[in-house]
Amino acid sequence: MKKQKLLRRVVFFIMAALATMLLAGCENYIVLNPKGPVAETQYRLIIISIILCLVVVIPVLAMLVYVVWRYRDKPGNKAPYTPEWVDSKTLEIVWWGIPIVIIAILGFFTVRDTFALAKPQDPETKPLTIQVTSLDWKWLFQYPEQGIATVNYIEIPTGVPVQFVVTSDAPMNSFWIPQLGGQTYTMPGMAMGLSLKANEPGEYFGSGANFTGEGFAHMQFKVVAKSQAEFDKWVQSVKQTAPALTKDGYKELAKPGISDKQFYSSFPPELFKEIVDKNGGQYYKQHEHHMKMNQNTNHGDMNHDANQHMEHGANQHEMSGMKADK
Amino acid sequence: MLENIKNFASQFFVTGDPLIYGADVSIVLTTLAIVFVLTYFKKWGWLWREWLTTVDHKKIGIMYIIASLLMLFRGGVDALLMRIQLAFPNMPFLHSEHYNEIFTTHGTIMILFMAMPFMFGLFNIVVPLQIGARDVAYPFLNAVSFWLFFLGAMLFNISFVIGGSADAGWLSYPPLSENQFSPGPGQNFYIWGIQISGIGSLATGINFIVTILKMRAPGMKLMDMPLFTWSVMASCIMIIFAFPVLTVTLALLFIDRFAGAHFFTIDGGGNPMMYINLIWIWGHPEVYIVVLPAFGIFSEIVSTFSRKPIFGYTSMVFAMMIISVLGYFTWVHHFFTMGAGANVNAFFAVTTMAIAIPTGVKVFNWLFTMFRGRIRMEQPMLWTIAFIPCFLIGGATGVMLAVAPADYQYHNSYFLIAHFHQVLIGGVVFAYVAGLIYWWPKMFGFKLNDRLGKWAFWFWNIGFYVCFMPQYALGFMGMTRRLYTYGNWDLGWAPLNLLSTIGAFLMGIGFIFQAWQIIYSIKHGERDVTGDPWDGRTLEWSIPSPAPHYNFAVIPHAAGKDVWWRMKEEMKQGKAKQEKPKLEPIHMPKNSGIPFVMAVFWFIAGFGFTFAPTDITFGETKLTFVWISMAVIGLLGVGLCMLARSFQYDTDYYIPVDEVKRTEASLGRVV
Amino acid sequence: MSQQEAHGSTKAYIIGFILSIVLTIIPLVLVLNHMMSRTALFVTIMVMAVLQFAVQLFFFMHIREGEKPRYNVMALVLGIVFVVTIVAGSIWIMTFNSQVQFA
Amino acid sequence: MAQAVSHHEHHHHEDHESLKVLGFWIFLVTDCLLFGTLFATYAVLYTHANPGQTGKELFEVPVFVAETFILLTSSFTSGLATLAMHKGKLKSLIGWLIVTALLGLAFVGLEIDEFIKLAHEGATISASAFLSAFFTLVGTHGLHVSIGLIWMVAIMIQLGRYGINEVTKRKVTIIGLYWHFLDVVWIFLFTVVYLLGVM
Ligand code: HEA
Ligand code: HEA
Ligand SMILES: [Cu+2]
Repeated sequence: MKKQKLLRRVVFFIMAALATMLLAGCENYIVLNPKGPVAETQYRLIIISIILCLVVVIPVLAMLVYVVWRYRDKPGNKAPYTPEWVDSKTLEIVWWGIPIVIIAILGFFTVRDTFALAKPQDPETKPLTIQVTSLDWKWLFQYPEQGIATVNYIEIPTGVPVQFVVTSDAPMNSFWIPQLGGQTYTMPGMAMGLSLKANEPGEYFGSGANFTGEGFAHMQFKVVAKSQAEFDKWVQSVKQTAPALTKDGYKELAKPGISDKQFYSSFPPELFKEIVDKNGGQYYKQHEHHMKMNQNTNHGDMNHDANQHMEHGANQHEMSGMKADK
Repeated sequence: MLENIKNFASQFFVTGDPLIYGADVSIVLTTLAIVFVLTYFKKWGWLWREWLTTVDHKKIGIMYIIASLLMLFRGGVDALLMRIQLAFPNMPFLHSEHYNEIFTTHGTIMILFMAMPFMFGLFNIVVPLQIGARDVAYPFLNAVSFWLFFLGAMLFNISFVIGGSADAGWLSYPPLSENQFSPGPGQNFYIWGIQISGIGSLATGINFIVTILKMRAPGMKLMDMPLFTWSVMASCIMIIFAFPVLTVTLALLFIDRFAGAHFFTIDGGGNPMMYINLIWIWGHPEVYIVVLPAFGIFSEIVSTFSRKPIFGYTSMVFAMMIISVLGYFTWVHHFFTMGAGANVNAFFAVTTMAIAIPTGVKVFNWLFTMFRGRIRMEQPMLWTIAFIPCFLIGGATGVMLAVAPADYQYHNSYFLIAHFHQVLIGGVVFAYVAGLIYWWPKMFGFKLNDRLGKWAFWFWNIGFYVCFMPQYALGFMGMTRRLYTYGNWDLGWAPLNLLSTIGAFLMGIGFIFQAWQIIYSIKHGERDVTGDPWDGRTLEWSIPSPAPHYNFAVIPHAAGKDVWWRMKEEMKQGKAKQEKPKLEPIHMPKNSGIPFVMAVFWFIAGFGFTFAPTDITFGETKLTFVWISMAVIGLLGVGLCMLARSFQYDTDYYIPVDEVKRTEASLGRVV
Repeated sequence: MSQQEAHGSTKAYIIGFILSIVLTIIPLVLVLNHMMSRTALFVTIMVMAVLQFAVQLFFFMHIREGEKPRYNVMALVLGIVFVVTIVAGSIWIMTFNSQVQFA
Repeated sequence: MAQAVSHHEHHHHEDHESLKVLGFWIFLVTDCLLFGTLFATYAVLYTHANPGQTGKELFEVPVFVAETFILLTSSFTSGLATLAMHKGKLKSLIGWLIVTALLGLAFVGLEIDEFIKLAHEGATISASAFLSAFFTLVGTHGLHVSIGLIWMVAIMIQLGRYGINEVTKRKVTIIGLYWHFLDVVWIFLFTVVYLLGVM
């Protein structure tokens, strides 16, 4: 039929266009172009899962084409027709079995890496800590050890593990730098950790990945990785040239609105802890003792406990010590 | 005074956008036109008697489907608007707020007001016919369900012109959806629209479980049931266990907004993450709720059009039951990145992947049903054959998402968007369309046009791949969802987005073909005089098309699988003993206006509650009191309707034998 | 009469009532007098609650009766499984803390 | 013929009524899920209380103990009502239902009183997450009981009008189930909210 030929041609054309577009500009596929150990682990998992899926998908597709072609209902089709054949123990065992095996393999890798990534990147090296706060609609980054702060811009030394401590002073967002590693939610009242590392110098794209309202699309930021020396120089220059972030300055910054890159030579030292506390941080205490119903009813005590832990968490110089007791 | 009215109107109605004014005008015009037509042709009584008060499952099913097709249109227009914006991100086409409203309504409408009612429509039309019943277990409740859905959906939809729509995403995560960040009625419309229709869904779940367990024709064992009926069972099991959670979750969010409680706020000790946890306890089962019946539909179609019984029936049933229970244990995969710990993530990653096992079994069984069969490429079969590769790939990307650490890179990116559209469109939409075409003759007595249907099919299919394959690539390029513009980095997203938009429009053309197909076929459709146009296998094909309102003049004895097919075989071999069955008066439920009235009261209550937490004023006076009274009146009305029903004892009647005889004769059957 | 038997007897109701009273008083006394360690107490009173649930089911709601197959029992069992999943699952998932942690 | 129809009808009715009981059971299971979700929320949020406003400080032992015994007794009396019904004793059926409803009313009254007192102490639903969860969980149960009361009255009127027949029998059975179910829920409230609260 003519129409079908036309259709087929259209399909072909579209497929070809698709293929060229997909393949053009490979460096744009940032998720598939990892620059840090976390992203690399995740990349490996992605590849493993793709392969394992293809192991099923391709044969099934091939089978589908074959079956549909072979057994189509046209006069004179000599293929066998067995309307009574409705069951086969062996076959069924085979196709309960195949997915089970594949899922077992994939499950193994998944579990292994889930636990692996839950541990910090090389624990021997002292990490650089950056406190991340997602605001409406911008990112605030504080460098507690260096005493500087930035907005929508991060600079890090290469080869050094970076301990991001993330929270939010606005609706929940998600902190994502695809080339360094996957994201984590920034949640009000919580300070969650994300340990990343850049293997080589470069500029990496970062963004918020969880919708927070009107200005969400503008919550992108740049991550620049350079050598330790250059990083130190940058810190110095920020310290010397940039203004200080005051409490009032923070209030101003936290108001809804979008923002450009900004730099601050200092910030109120307790700011991060205050943000976490103000948004309910004091309520989330339970660490070691899990939240079993029988364990805590003494609420007065509990709050005290929580505050203590928050202080502990906020005391950034103890970060590595804290990890040890985790 | 005038000033006050103006002021009120500007708070109450959505203003300031040509799009909205256009919608206002078209809504008013459409309403007027409908009122005029009904009045002119004196159809009000007919509408009331035949439709608004009906408890006939087939009519209710038809109303469900009409409503859901309208919602598909609305959701589709939303989608096209989004795609236009994304193709030209720097064009001031949609502002951020609009875009946010649109994806929120798109997602909500497509899943809750398109997929769910479409599914219920098919349940209603098919299940009683397939199991040889005269109606569902609770016909009255069935009507209640429908009207709750319908008025819930309407409540949600009017937010477009009154008050403003929700804009916090289709699952409205707090704290964004709390008063602090989303004041105004939009979120309340969302809550009440879904809440009201959700109660209806829950009732439908109960209704069909009891129907299937208790109303089967004599002889039909559970393991003889057609697979569609089984899939309805599996889906309803998930409904009754998942929807109460939704009810509670939305209620808690509303209590936060209305009474200043602190469930999910960031102050007062509220825990927004708990909402995320709860909503997914419902949300994940929800996607299986809509896909399980899709599996059922494909099972029916594959077997009919391959002229072979379904391969591995027992496995198919077990696979569905496993999915329906296991589907309840995977919800955390939607928030792996919340950081609940390696134990939690590992556990839920594995349970999620495990779903691939029973699903895979189904795929293989479909393939082997076709294997050594005789495949007729009729419309329903085409959609089925297109479904398999589409769902296969969509499912495989789902398995990729389930790899928890890798999900840290996919989460909330376009990779995810592509995954779920692939399973939702390739799985759910394709299935429902296939089912609609397949059972259309049973509903209306004529077939849908083949040529137009095939055009629609090709446009949908090609459009689908063109639209969503590039989105996987966009995900790998770091494009996150819910962006109305790309921001200031050029990461090469533009060409793929443009391509994707083109694909969306191809699907749109497909939809136009479908609309055309229906209209054309109403005029020129091929009449189905046999009642069995596809050479079917199950009981629904044994009765005339369209089915008489009592369905079966005589309830058949239905032992074994594929009953109708075997009856036909026997007839062919002349073995069937044509002993005339004795007709008896048929017991049927009476129509009732209560479901409709009750749903209207729910609507009133929902509307009142929607505006109660807002501070809309009339001059100096806050209107809160007015809204609350409205809510109270609505709830009282609902209560009174229930009481009124409780006091009704005369709720059913008998169709005399003569009338049955007459009806059967007019449908060309001798009894 | 057999019909009466099928719906329980006055005696059964009274036994059920007494059991439920006893099962209420025991945990109450235990709690008010802090008779055990917290964990033991917690476990004990939960067990009492479950036993009471069983009493209501068997003595009052006649769960054992009714035509077979007992779909209502199956639904109930599945429902309880899911309730436990929701409660235990939520507690487990929400246990994560505000401290820096690696996840 | 007429005879055949009436026989048929009778049969049909019985079927129909047992059908409704099964549906109601399933409804109760969904209600279990509803309460389960509220319990889960309570369990996650109950430590999020303001100092001085914890269960230990707010709950009054005599009040919730009284509530518990009242509800337990009403569950028993509603059982007696069902029993009377199966014996065909209309009067005692209605009598026991009245007793049950009065007990239910007393329960609801106590609970409202409790809530008002709490509110006066500043412990309102908007005071903290713990109190939000508390009021919602306990209040939902109270709402269920209140609805049950109205419904029970409606059934009593119907019993007065039509006596004991297949339909009213089914209705009494169903409200009995409902009432026992609410008792079960209360037992868990009593244990998880109140006992653990004061522990
Ligand atoms: C009908 C709807 C539907 C269906 C059927 C599915 C099916 C599946 N989904 Fe999907 N999903 C959604 C709708 C659906 N999903 C939606 C709407 C969202 C996003 C919501 C939002 O955030 O807004 C989502 C999100 C989503 C996520 C969250 C991602 C994130 O937010 O980061 C995950 C993660 O695990 C996931 C996984 C899966 C899996 C494993 C399946 C499996 O059931 C698939 C199983 C099927 C197959 C695998 C194919 C056939 C099998 C074989 C032939 C056997 C052999 C195969 C292998 C061994 C690979 N889905
Ligand atoms: C069953 C569910 C379902 C279905 C069928 C669809 C169908 C489609 N969806 Fe949707 N989608 C969701 C469920 C669904 N979607 C959900 C749950 C979300 C998440 C929402 C959220 O983030 O909160 C989402 C989000 C979503 C996004 C992401 C938005 C974002 O994050 O920024 C996009 C973008 O491309 C999209 C596109 C489409 C397209 C092109 C279709 C097409 O299939 C539509 C086909 C088109 C038609 C049927 C149109 C018919 C109309 C005409 C032909 C009339 C033409 C007239 C005029 C233009 C005036 N969808
Ligand atoms: Cu899911």
